[in-house]
Amino acid sequence: MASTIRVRATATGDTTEVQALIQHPMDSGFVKDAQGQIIPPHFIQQLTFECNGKAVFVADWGTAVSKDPYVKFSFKGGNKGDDLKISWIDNKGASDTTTAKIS
Amino acid sequence: MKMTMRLTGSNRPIARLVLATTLLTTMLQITRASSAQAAASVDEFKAAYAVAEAANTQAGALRNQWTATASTLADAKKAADAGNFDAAVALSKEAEALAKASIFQGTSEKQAWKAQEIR
Amino acid sequence: MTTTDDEFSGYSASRRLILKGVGLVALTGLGILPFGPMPALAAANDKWPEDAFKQKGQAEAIKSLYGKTAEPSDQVKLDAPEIAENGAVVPISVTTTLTDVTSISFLVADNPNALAASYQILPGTLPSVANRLKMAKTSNVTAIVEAGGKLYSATKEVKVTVGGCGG
Amino acid sequence: MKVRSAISLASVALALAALTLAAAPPASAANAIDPAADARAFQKFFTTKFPKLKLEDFVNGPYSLNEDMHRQWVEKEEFPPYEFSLDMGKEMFAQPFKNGKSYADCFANGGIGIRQNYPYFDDKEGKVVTLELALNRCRQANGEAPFSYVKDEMAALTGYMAFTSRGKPFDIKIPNDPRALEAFETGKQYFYTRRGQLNFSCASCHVQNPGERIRAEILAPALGILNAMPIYRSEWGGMGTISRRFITCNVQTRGVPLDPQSDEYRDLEYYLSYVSNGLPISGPGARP
Repeated sequence: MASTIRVRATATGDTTEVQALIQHPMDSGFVKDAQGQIIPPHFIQQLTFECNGKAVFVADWGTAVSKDPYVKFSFKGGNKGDDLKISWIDNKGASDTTTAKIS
Repeated sequence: MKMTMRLTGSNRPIARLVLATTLLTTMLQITRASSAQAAASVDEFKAAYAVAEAANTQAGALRNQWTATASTLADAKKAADAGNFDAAVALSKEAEALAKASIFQGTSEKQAWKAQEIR
Repeated sequence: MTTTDDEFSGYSASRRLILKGVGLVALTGLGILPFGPMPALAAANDKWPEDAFKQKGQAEAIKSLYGKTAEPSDQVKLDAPEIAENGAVVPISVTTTLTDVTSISFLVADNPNALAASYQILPGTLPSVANRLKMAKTSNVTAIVEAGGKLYSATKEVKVTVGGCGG
Repeated sequence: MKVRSAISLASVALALAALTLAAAPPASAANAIDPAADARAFQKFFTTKFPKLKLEDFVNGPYSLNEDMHRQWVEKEEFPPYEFSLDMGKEMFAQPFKNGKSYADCFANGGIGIRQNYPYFDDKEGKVVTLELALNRCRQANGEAPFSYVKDEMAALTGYMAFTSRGKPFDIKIPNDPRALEAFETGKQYFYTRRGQLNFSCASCHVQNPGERIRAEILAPALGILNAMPIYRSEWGGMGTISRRFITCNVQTRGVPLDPQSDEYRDLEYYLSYVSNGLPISGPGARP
């Protein structure tokens, strides 16, 4: 199975710009399905970015983050070729991790 | 009336079209509605329903059925199942009116579409 | 992930064709462990702020999250569309000239729960975040920037004509 | 329907008059089928209506017509929501069937970079063949069950194939075969025919009112509308094929949609693709 995480990380000078897209339903718990049953909330709670083992950015998310969530940020100190590790965990305990190289 | 589409002012040509069809449909319903009186029977319902269904089939042959026709037919059946034949007959006639309007549209558009063409 | 540099350069090339000027970047994926045992979240030294996300109102959510109130600041630049094309996906970003920023949060006042997202800005990370949020209806969107232990905010109304409750 | 008694006969007469008036065909209707002339007139109509846009801008639909939306789109395209579907399509395309053959065996050039040639007129069948249809026929010829025309797998496959054709101009051919010309004409008729309880044709929205809002949505111009297919629609919260788009349009006018890939839909796709000849493929796309 393909990863649920897509990342692009680019270093320009001493700044690395990171964009990530994650495949996740982000069900809010306010929506009913075709049978009129409430779809229980199912959403990513925490998303973490680590560069060379050091945390650079942590996202705490609620149900109002869009389906297949997207986030963009930048940090200083990353270099081309460095490892960027991305992990998420959702409210049901599911998780995924990937490591990308900064380009 | 089931017209819930909201239109902004800039869509007046569309709004006019909607109005025109709505009125047309309504007119067909007026003529039909007035003939349903007194307590209706199962047979009356069956007859009215068959007529409506036949009209809808004819619209289908023109590839031009309306969603409201199908849902009104379904409502008619539901009313009949509940023993409410007055409502069932009225709904059947409404469905027939809708089907007839869609036939009218489908027939007139066989030529009328050319007026919209970009040339 | 089975991607190679090759196809990703193909990606950016073709996309540039369509989207002039939006430069895109290649990445190389390494190994992944889909749904494996959760590795220790080294950075997650703070727990997910459950109480703040549970609050209905904006003021309550901010109070729960930070224990203080925010003051508007023109040093907080909130970027959001005037009219969201669809409430399910509203691109919202914030950037600030404030220094010593430790966190950035987004709140949608009229959502069932006001707090949408909260980001920890760790040392070395720039105080600028873009994300996509759901909006149930037209509402004020507020960005909170925590800088030097104080809270600063910017607010903008986003009109929503197609609600984002459908997913 | 409770207001029926409130409608006066006079307004009914007016309504009928409006319909009849609109129905009057122009006097100069030439009857020869001339697709090339139709395409020229079609493209000229849109470039005249939106003089600031270049021809290739039209493939970006409503995003070309509204600045605020264009900005949201550029932002979205930085990491587009169809990305996962595209990856899935690529994976599926490479996956061999149980018999060892694959999609590549069914298409010219192994299926890569050929999206712009679909739909085409198949002279053996005497009908239009769309890419969606060709994909399912490929599956069936190799002993696989066909996919739903409106669901994720079909969108993923066509999305990937469109992606390999990005930037290539639509190159739809209409052979000098009366059946092909007839298919083009039928497609054109379907496009301009008002249907459904709302009495809308495809053209009512996508020719006469592109750039305007209907409910919350900004209507896309018909020119280039298929170049971006399949699309991820925020409204759908997922991907949709050309079949899905046609069905949705019918339903929105309160008409009962046809079956996916019925003859009229195939002809409609043929017509709409042909009049967008020369505009680049941009699919998969993202739309509100």
